[in-house]
Amino acid sequence: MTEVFFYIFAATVIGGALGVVLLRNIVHAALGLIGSLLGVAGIYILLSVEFLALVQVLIYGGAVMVLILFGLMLTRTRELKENLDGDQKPLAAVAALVLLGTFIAAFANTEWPRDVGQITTVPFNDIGNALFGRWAVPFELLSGVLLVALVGAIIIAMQEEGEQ
Amino acid sequence: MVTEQHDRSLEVVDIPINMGPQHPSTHGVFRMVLVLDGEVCKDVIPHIGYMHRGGEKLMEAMDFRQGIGYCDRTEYLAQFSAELGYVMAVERLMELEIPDRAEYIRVILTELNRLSSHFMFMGAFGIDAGVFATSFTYAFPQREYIQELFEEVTGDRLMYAYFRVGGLAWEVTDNFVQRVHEVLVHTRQGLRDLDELLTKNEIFMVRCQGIGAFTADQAIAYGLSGPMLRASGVPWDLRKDDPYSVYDRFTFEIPVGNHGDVYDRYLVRLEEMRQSVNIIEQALEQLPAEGPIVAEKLPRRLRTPPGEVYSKVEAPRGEWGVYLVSKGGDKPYRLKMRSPSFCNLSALREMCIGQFMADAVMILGSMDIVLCDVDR
Amino acid sequence: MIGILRSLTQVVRVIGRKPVTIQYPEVHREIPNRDRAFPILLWDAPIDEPYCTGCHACERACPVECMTVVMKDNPKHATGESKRRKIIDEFWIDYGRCMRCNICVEVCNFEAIGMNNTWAGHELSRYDRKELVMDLDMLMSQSKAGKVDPGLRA
Amino acid sequence: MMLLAAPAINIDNAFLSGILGLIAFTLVMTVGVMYATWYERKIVARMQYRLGPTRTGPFGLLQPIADTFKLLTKEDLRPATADFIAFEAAVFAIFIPALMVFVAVPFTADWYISAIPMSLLYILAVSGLSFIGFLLAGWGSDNKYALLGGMRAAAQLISYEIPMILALVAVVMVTSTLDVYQMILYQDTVPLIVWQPLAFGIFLIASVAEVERPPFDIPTGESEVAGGVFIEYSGIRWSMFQLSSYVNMYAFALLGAFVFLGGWEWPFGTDIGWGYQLLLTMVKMSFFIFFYLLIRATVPRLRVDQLMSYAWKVLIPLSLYQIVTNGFVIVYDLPDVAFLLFSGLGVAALVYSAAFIVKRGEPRRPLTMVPVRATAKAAPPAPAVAADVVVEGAAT
Repeated sequence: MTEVFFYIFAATVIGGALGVVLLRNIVHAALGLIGSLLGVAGIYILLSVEFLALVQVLIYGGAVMVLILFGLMLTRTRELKENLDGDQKPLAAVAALVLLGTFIAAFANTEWPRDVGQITTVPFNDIGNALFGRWAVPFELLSGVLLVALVGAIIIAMQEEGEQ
Repeated sequence: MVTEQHDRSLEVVDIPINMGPQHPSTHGVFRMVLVLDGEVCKDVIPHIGYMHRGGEKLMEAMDFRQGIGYCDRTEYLAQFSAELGYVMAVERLMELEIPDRAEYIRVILTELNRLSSHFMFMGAFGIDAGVFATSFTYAFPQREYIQELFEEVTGDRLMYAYFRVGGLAWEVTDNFVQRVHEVLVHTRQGLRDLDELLTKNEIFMVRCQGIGAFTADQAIAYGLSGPMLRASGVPWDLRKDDPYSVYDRFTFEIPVGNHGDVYDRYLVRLEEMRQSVNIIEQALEQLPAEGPIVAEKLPRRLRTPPGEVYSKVEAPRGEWGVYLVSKGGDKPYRLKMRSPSFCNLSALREMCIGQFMADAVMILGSMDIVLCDVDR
Repeated sequence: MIGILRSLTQVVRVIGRKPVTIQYPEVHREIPNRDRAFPILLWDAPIDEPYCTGCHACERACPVECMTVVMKDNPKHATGESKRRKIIDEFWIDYGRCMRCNICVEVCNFEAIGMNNTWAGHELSRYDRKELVMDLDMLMSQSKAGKVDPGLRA
Repeated sequence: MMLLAAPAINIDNAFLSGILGLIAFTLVMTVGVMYATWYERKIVARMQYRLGPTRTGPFGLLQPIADTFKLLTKEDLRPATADFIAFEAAVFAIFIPALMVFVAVPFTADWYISAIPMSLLYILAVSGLSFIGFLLAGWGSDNKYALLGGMRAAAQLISYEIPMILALVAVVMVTSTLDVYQMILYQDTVPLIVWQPLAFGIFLIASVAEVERPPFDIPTGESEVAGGVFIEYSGIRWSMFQLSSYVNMYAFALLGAFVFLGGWEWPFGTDIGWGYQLLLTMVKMSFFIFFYLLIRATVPRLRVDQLMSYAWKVLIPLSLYQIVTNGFVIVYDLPDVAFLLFSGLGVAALVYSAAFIVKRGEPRRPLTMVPVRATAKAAPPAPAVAADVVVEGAAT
């Protein structure tokens, strides 16, 4: 039964990802992205990391997607008729191939845990303790960076308003 | 494969939104095009004329009695004021002397009409502000009592055709004074209800205050009148400054706003209703118990001498004026109505620019327009 | 917050009050005697004929020209039963046009037309506006049956 | 694994019981929502001097069924220029998350669809997904009112999710669990509304905004955007929107009843039967529902910028204050009363904030009254008429 769900989620992830790349309508592509992200959340659940799954839904499915959709819908995407491919297509293909090769190499060289059937669950409390205990300094640094970004965004937005 | 070069800079587009003629908050078949930058109005283009029936021209083809019915239909929320303005114009041309009793009944009914019209405003304005019809249902039952009184007296709920040249169409009912007192009990309750519901409500205040503010100079420049003008701080009321009928026999107060915004217009109307109750009570005390209700020596067929006259009354929405030119005979040669709704509406664009879309709705609501009156 | 609480108490207080709803089709509000719905013709019961002589006064006075009047010689005048020399032959009122201004009643010299002050005068919805053009029988039927007592005359 | 109908039937298969529970639940919820509309119409009518539905059946009890049939048989319109996928998907994108929330809700001590260890997080995560539907509906309808409404809805949902989550985080700090079930058990003696009144207040306000009911109904504001995102929807699709909005209302009312009012635990404990527990849950839930109805009938709609500034300038700082003070109390191991003390101070600030948002610019001056004196002589007075008329039905 679990396998069936795994394949369903996997198909959702891959199908959504393909949709992002292939669909012409940019909002439909964003919808594909949502499907893909939610599929990932489903796979997390199958791996018994509910916390990660829920956070995935909350952050990616919720907050990040809203920004993307907002941006896409408020710009006049439907009138965007021109071809999005440039004349750098061959270069892009080369880059993509290199990336793919790197991924495959990394995949092959990683030492995976032997027993796939056994899932080691990480208690939610441990994550919290690690985040605020051992990794407290990087965590705070990161939030400082985010705060700076936030303030910067506000300043830019205020400037634009003032110019008008 | 090279695509055409296009401008990479972000192009900001304003959204024109068509509001009306079937939008729930345009108070009839009014249409405006809002040019929105996000939620803020950059421009407002009002479109009127959906209700235009050529009322003025129609009335030129009718004798003076027939025209009264069209006054009702033009200002269908303040019918008695409209009738009074028209009837007074003809009376001035004919130099008629109106009996006291008729004048008092006219004042009582006109002030009751002001109450019913302002009740309508209170209800609709609450809906514009987003109260789920509660203000409406507080105002309307009380308005209904007034309507019932009108129906008992005139025979019709809306199109009274009761004020006639020279007086009134017929005598009031026997228990008229008592009935008015009964109605006033309900009116006071309605005023209390609405006052409690809206006036001090913080959300209502924050929605109204500072919105669509006009200074006294602006208001005069735009030719505003009535509560709109008084809210801007100009103590101009025709009942005080150019007393007609028997208004110079009453003591009352005229509320004048100090900020000129939507909230002041609401407060002015609320206070005006209290003053109307006050005037009605005084009029009921002074009302002669008996006496004629129609001027003496009134010919059966009304004919005016040639001449022109402008008569104006303080209608609930402002100055309702009738300009009448007669070349003799039983029909007006030219008739022009100065309708308060139309003149007040002209300030809409100026008030709305720079405000939020939701505020534009509130501003339009605070004008309390009657579309039939605007288009005629 | 105090203002909002005042609003809330006001609303809660109203729950205890009596609703004003009238359950219309079952309960008819009492309409005053002066109520004017639409003009109808009155029936002179003792002589068993309409009061209307077809003099065209109302037709001329009507602001919206909703009336059409045709008169004829009164057959009962010849037999001496009636004093009316002329009598109404055909009478149409387009209720869809009538603006209920009461002028026709005021100009009538014979008190032959009156405003309907019963609920029947208000409940006139039709599927076709042509059906709103009332002919003599329809205008007369209520008065003939003695159901109308027009209250207001001027 | 518990089943929705656990007291009655026992099914071992987790998937089967889950699916059965969901199906049963959807049906129950649909009927429940139908009668929520009836209840709402009746109550709001009485607040407005009206009677509400009376025609269909006794007290208009069949009105929801009549409405349902009307909506189901209505012509289902889609604008020709609407985006097919977005327009159709939007309905489900709102409907499914609304119902999915109930998977983790423990109606009684042993009556729930699935025991999720982090059920609070699950409820918040899933209910937060509905904005996608609003955005899609707004954009896909190809209508400017809908677009405006969709943007307002998304912005509002995102903004009010933050104070809501922060307020619940404060509660989580007190109970030190993310499981709604455990939180209910925590309140066996004192409900959390006593220790955390500020968090409760913030939750109450934010939940009104999350279910988009007045005064926070600006995405669908009838007098402004004339229905907002729902403007192009009709028939079954429109009724699905309405259904999910009411289901959301139920969800937040239940969440509030569980997290702040002690759910089925307080004050009788878990020993009473599941029937009483269910009743207790319903009673507590209906407090919230009544509150929603009451303010719907009373309060005007906020403007969109005021809505945003209320969330960001008032609710979020206050919820952060609640978290910080809770941290103090927990770290320094102060007695529980300290929770109440700090939180109560916050509530005072919250009450004051309503007056705070009003303040703009110069202070208000009251109306100036210009007196008018009678100049002419009055007519001879009329004979005295009883002025103190008592009218039936006019309250004092």
